[in-house]
Amino acid sequence: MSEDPTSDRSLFAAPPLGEQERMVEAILFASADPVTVAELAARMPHGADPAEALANLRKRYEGRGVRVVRVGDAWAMRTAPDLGFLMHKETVETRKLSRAAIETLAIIAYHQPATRAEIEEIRGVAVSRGTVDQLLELEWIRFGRRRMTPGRPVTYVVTQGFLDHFGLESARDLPGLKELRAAGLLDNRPAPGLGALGDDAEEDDPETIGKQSQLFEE
Amino acid sequence: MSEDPTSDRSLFAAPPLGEQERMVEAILFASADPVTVAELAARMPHGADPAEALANLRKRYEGRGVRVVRVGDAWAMRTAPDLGFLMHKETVETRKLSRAAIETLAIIAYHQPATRAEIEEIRGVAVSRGTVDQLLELEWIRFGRRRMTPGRPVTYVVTQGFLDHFGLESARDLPGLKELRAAGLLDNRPAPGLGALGDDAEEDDPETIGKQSQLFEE
Amino acid sequence: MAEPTPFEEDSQGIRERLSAESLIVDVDGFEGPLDLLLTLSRTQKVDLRRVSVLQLAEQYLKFVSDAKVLRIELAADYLVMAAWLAFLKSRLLLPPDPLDDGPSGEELAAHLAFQLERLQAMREAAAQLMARDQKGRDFFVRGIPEDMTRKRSVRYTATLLDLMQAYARIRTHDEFRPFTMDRHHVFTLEEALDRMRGMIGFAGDWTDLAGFLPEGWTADPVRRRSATAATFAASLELAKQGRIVIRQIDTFAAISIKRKDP
Repeated sequence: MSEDPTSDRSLFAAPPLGEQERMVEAILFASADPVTVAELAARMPHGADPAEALANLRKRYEGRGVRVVRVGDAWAMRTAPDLGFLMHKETVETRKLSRAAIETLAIIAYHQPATRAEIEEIRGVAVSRGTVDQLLELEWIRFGRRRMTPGRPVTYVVTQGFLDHFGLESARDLPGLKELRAAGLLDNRPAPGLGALGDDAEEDDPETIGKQSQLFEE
Repeated sequence: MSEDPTSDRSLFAAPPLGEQERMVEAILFASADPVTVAELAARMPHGADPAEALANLRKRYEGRGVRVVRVGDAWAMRTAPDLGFLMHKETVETRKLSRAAIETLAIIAYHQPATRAEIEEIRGVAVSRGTVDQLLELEWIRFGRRRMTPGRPVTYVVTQGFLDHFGLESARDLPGLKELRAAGLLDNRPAPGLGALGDDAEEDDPETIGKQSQLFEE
Repeated sequence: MAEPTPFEEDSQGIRERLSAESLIVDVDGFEGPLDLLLTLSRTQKVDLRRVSVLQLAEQYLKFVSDAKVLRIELAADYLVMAAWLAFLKSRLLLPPDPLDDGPSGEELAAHLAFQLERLQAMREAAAQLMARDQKGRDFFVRGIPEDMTRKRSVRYTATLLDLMQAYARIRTHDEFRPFTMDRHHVFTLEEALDRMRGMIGFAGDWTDLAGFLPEGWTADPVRRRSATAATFAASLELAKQGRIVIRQIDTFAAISIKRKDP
């Protein structure tokens, strides 16, 4: 690898052709749009010959998994068409979870195991079936043990897939309210009358089921 | 060039190694984010050995304008750093980090998993609101396991995004890490006889030590 | 130049003021006592492990007392450190007390030197880190991540930050939230009005307002508070409408109402 394609030498002579080829390669790789020869020339050191470097680069990539292709009067690098079957996964469209879903998920994560009634109690609005279904389908939540209370409601808990996605080692590693506040995520003080729901009760410990159920039974 | 590396043949045998190398090349090339070996294996035909193909590919790109780099347990293609001067067009203006944020990042990287108290102990000042938040938002740090010490404090660790951004293969490759460790500067040394200056509680927690070495050995 | 001018005193005053201000700026520039100590230790120009902690303590104490003379507000942690260094200094200077099993002055000094060295090391590590080639500045990712097929599947994502913000939002109720949620704890003004309209017809004599509280709302203090407030507000509304009169005999005494006869 040539370490120094830089200024002082380029004042006097164009960089060697191999170096120019590297430059064209890097520019085509990183550009968001196809690049014309004129643009290449403008970006490369004075005296460079991008057309020749391009031709060499193109030859170098012949038969590789990536090719140098012409797009109109510009150039770009593309994966070889016969490998398109590998790219299916690249086209998944990512969408943000709806607010209802993320809130429901957050409540389950912090209060698991949580029943639908508890989620509704905390959010203050009904939880639609679709929201829970979506989270189940994403495999971020699953059914937990039934509650031993009248009606024996189903509970929800978060899954390993949830922990993986959010980069957590366990649900207990979720920051508590105090930490959320310290991180600047939480500016407002709890609404008055929420004393029972305030910091101390659930701080740091989604495990204290005793305290939690108390919270919901009030 | 083999024209058909697809399904029917792959039912019987893995594609030839050269073909596997093309596939890895195409997948890494097409993705802006690092791809793990497991993901490569999942996308390539059955029986393929992405690890070997990766090693060959990496060699092939040595000294080119684009390189195959390792990011934690994943791989990516990136332009050669010595050609950065050609890329004015692609340069992303990053928010300038405060000195506090940079130091906090370094402390987390070199001491991970690190608690807020440890960061404050090393810097000698409180970690301001927003500093940690900023690093979380950049996705350079994430929450690690809670410390099994009184208060069960949250810990922070660096992410794959951090490694990717700073071109590190793993957290072991942090500059000067070995020297700092040899000099004992990464030890959590308690203040003699004084609880006030140090948070000694977790000092001898075998779990902590285990985790830390695990982290650097991965 | 040597010629005295009538402004001499003034310019000296300005100089003093400037020097005082520059010190203020200096204090602001330090990120806490350790940072200040680290800066002071640099003037000794030796290996941090061999830094004279005694000398350092003296410099720090002098700095802090100078700062106080200049009436600079010093943060508490600077003063805490000053007190600790004064203690350390006494330990270093006095012969060790054989009866005291606390840490020796040398041990404390060694730890301080360690803290300074560690902070210095982290600063250097941070600088080395930031000096590395960085993504988006020195090396670059693929400019056109490829989209080769029309087959599209939707993947839902959310970040940990989204999750935590959502939870924080719910728990702080910092946005509009339907009131219905707390209805079993909150007795509304409308409910109180409805209730009282039906009852005031019977209140020909002074009746304690507490008597109008609905059943089941008197035991639990939270519920009683809400019901009392709503009932009182409703009584004000009814008084305004000219349907009742209100009376309170003394401060904090019970409030009574009576139907206003036409």
